Amino acid sequence: MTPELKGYLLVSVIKLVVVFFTLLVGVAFVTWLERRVAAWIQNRLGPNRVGPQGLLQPMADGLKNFVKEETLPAQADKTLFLLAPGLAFVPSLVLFAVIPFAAPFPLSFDFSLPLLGQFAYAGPMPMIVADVSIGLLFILAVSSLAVYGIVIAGWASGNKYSFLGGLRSCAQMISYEIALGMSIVTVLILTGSVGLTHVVAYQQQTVWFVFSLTLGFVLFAISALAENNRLPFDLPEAEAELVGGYHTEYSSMRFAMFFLAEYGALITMSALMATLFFGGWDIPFTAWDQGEPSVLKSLATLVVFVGKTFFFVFWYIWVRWTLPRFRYDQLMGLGWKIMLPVALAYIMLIATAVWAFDALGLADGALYGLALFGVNLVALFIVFRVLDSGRLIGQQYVRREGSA
Amino acid sequence: MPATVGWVWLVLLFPLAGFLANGAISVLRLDAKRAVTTIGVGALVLSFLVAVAVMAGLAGAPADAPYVLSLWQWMPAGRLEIELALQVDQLSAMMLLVVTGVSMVIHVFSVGYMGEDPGYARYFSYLNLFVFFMLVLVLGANFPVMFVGWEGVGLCSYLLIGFWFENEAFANAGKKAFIMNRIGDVGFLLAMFMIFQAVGTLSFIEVFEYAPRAFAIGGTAITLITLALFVGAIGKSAQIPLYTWLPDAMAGPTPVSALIHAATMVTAGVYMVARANVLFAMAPISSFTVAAVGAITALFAATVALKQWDIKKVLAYSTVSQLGYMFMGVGVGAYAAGIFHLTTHAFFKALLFLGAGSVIHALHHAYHHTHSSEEAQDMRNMGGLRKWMPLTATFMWIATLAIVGVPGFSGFFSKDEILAATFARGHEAAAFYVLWAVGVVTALLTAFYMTRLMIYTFHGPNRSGEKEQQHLHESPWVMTGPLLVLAVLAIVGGLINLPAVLPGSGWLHHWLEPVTELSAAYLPEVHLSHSTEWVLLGFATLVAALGIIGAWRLLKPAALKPAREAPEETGIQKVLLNKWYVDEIYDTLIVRPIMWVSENVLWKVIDKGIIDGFGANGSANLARAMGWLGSRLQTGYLGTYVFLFVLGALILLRVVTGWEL
Amino acid sequence: MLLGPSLGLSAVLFSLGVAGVLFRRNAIVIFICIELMLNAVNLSFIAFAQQLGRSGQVIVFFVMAVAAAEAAVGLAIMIAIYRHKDTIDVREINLLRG
Amino acid sequence: MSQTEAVFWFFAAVSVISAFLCITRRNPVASALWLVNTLFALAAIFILLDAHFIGALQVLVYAGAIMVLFLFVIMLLNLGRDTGTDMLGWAGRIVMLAVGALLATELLVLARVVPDQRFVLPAGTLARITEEQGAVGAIAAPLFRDYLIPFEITSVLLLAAVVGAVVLAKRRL
Repeated sequence: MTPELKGYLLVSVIKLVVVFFTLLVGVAFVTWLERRVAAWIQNRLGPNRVGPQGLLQPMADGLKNFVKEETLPAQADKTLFLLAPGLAFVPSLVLFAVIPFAAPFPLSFDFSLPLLGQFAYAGPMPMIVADVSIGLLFILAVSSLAVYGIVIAGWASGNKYSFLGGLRSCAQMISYEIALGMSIVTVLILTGSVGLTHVVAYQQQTVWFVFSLTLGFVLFAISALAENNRLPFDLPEAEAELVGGYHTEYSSMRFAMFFLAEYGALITMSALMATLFFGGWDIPFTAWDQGEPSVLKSLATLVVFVGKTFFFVFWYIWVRWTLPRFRYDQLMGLGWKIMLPVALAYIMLIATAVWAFDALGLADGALYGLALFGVNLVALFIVFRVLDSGRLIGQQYVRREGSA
Repeated sequence: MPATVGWVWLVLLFPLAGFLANGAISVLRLDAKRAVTTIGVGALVLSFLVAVAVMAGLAGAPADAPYVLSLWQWMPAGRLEIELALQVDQLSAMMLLVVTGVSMVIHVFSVGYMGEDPGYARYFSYLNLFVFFMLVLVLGANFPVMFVGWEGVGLCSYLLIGFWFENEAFANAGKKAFIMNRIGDVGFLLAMFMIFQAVGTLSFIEVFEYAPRAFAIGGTAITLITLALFVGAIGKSAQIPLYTWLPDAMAGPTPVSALIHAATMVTAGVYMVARANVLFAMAPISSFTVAAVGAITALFAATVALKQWDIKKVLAYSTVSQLGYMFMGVGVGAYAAGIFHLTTHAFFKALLFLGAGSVIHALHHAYHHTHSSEEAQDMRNMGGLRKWMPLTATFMWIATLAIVGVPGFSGFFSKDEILAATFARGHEAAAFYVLWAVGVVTALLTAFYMTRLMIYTFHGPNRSGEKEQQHLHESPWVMTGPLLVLAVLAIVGGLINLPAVLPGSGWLHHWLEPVTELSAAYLPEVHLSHSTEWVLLGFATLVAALGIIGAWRLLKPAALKPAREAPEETGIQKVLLNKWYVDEIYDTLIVRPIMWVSENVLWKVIDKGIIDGFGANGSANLARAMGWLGSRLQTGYLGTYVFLFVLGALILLRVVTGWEL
Repeated sequence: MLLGPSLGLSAVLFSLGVAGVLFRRNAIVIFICIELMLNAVNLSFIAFAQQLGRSGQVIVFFVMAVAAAEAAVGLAIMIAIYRHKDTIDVREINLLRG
Repeated sequence: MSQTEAVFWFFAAVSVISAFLCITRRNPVASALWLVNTLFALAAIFILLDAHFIGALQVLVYAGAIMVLFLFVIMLLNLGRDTGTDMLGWAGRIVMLAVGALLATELLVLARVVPDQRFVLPAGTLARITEEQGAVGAIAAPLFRDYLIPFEITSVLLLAAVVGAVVLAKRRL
């Protein structure tokens, strides 16, 4: 192996370890955050006994989960029952690998170790675990795998509630995955590339996509809620109907793994939203972060990125403790009859707008983005004011007069 | 390209839109007569205005090359590249004006004539569609586009002849027209194939440009091509031997006869020959054939017209005869003269038909009131109508004088020009003198039968019946107004091409020169001295006068009996009344043998015996037998099938890879 | 350049698919084996595409589209059969028996 | 053996073993999951063979959609449990494996084919195209230019499949 390759592998492994360790810590933090925010919204205290402000509560929970007894239902398919939590856990973390989380880091080294030989790396290190050329496709592909863990868990438990939860989740995720993918396509149209680094770079050159693709962002955010089985779309584990959904039969550490998977996906999705629509690690109103790489820039952009991600995590929690749950048929109706057509129409709209702007000779830039923002305002008005106004979901359940 | 010439596609657009709108109204059975009228007539008015603008644009900026407006690529296939293109030149602009103008007038007339018909919307949608296709035919910049129009007008003709399809005879007349036209179309198609084979393109401009290099003058190829084209023209323009559909086509509403079967569609053949004048000029044999067929048809149809009682039949045969004149003109190389006669004929023949329509309308109303089942088109039931319908009678007389060729009326100039051009080529071959003589005799007969028609219809005592007379009255203004317009045109139409012998400039002749000059190189220089022309003019006048006076003296309308009491005709009169028995001859020579062969050979032997026996039933029986055998192998288990399939695949693989490993 | 090994792998996977079709009786498993065969063929296309140009990849794209359509219709048929016969064992589905 | 080859052989082994397990597991759910594993290995091989986009599609479409559909139906019909074996007896299995082996041998003979050198692109061409036009652009160009009509026809096929599937599977329309 050449020194360059070894250096590259070394850097990759370090990035991998650091990022995923941070992510796991982040997950622990988010579980604490959820409970505290929930308590705050409900005007109570929440966990505040273990550590300052209860910050060590996740550690205590983890410890408890480790020492509890593992159960294996008699009806279960043993192999798959044991495999499922892992299947659920992995995709949510792997997704993070293609998200750029900071400006490039100035790093170059050349040293030798006994036995292992020479390592070399030549400067600036992209702050992304794997800068693959098919980033967005990778996201779509891997997020489509998340369904396996849940559906297998549900089925392997040998419990009809778990099974129903699993099937529900499967159908729900497949349905909303399409809307999710479609809303990402608009990002592709503007960027002209599937690499997430390009997506960030493009937003730095123009405006954030939340402006130029506002409706796309709305669609993405709604689909993201459904993809993560979060309220108001948490039908797979609706306690009132299905006991606990697909993880009813799980206990101790395996149960915790589902939890980790769920919150890991939550963080990843938040990071993705920040990257796709809010400029990623871009610091707004300055071009300072785009120049020569420096440690300071990397740190500053990292902070900005974490801040944006944190905001969306908070938004997730906020939604959860604010909105009531959808009924299952409403959920499917929303996904297939509204999200999908709107997303398809939106692709047409954006493609037409891009074509028209190009034909008009409008150059890429802030003006371009603002023109698209105008288009989006019109689209938003049409979708929410004209199309929706409360009719799309509830309509068919309004009892007809005289039929009572 | 002048801006207004670029608008030419609008001329097509309006009738098409009118067709769609009226068609929708008709299909949806909406009760919207006023809207139908507005749309149907309005489309034509707009079209006509655009046509005038196009003509003005072209006149303002005359160019050597035709303007071609290419809409889109239609059939790109290998070497064959056909564009949906419109060509505006002096010839097509002229035709554009004639077609839209006459159509507009006839549309207005139809408002009155068809006013009470339940199929009003359907009628106007067909009529608009016809105009659209006619304009496509005229404007097409290559043979295929022209062919689209060619077929389209055939379709509309079929639809309109069979407009009252509840009547089986009418429906059959429509089918007859359609089939006769198809026979001609084969010729057109063959010609297109041959042209493409020889020249490698089908666009008019290119074909006519390359033709001198691609063909030898008078060679076999060009002769065959032009003859095939002429076969197409024969079918469309009702010449011998494919003319029989036109008299039958009188089954359609009278305005349709005026528009399609007199003024526009049937002249398409003449237009096509004039359009392809280079090709015809390069093929003297074909040209002579055209002239000869035209002359014979003219004479033949005129004889038949002498003895018809149905007023529309007389006019129909007269149309066939006049078309023969036009072909004679274009056949002898006088293309401008042919188009000239086409134009004037459009005016006076449309006028005659509309006048006849007015008469029929009145008579029909009268019979309708008295619940009589008399034939409203039979001249034996008319007579003395000028008392009730003075306007119609006046206008019809104007048209008659025009078609007969009385000096001063339009037909005089156009007919004379054709005859003069034929006579002028007499010094090449005596055959042209014969053609000329035939033309003159035809002119005599024309004068005779037209006068006969007028006498029997408008003069002498009335034979309609006592009760009916009270209900006869002049047609409303929507019908007489168009007559007036056409009457004016029938009088002054000749002014567009006054010969030089009269103090005229021959405007049309010069106007068409850019189109006809291509062929001029292949035609002998003809020149008639002024004195000869004067003699010919005088002679023509004499003949016309002779025909009119002869008819006036010989015919006794007072002695004529109404149709219900008419005695059986005898001798030559019977032969003429039965149109020389041509339909019967066709029936005996062509239809019956084909029917016999179809039934006894094709159906009983080939179809039932060979195809059904061996082919269909035989193979079915074979398959059944094999299937019975094969079904012994079927277990119904998927596994077995797959296993056998894989075994077969293995064996095939062995064969493919050979036996070495 | 891995053309040879890829084609060899493709051949082995295809044969495994065929063997699976031959000795399974559950219609859905047979279906799964057919998907395996399709993928083996896709591998051949991809391998050739590397040598002969991108058309091979486009064909794979179409194969995937067709496979998706086939899976949708095929599984719908399975459900219909199951509803009718309460099994999808191909031994029981022998209405074709002549 | 270069690194690429090493990776190739690793995934080849994974795919063959998974495929074998796929056809021999009794439980249809297990079969489906082993097939998913094969598909992953194949996706990796596709990427090794410079087909990045197809590799991603393989995971997205095959593993993410088609196989989920399979699992879904298997579970819906409750075929995964207590069905006993659906395989042939021992004799049958041996015969069928023999047929499979025979087929494999024959195909391996075919696999030794060497493409006509006139048509073979220089090494690395595809990788270069992918580099220049991006993973998606590399396949988009031929797809939307040379294969536009098949592409459009495919959309009709998919529509027909959707309608067909709904008609077949829905109890009452």
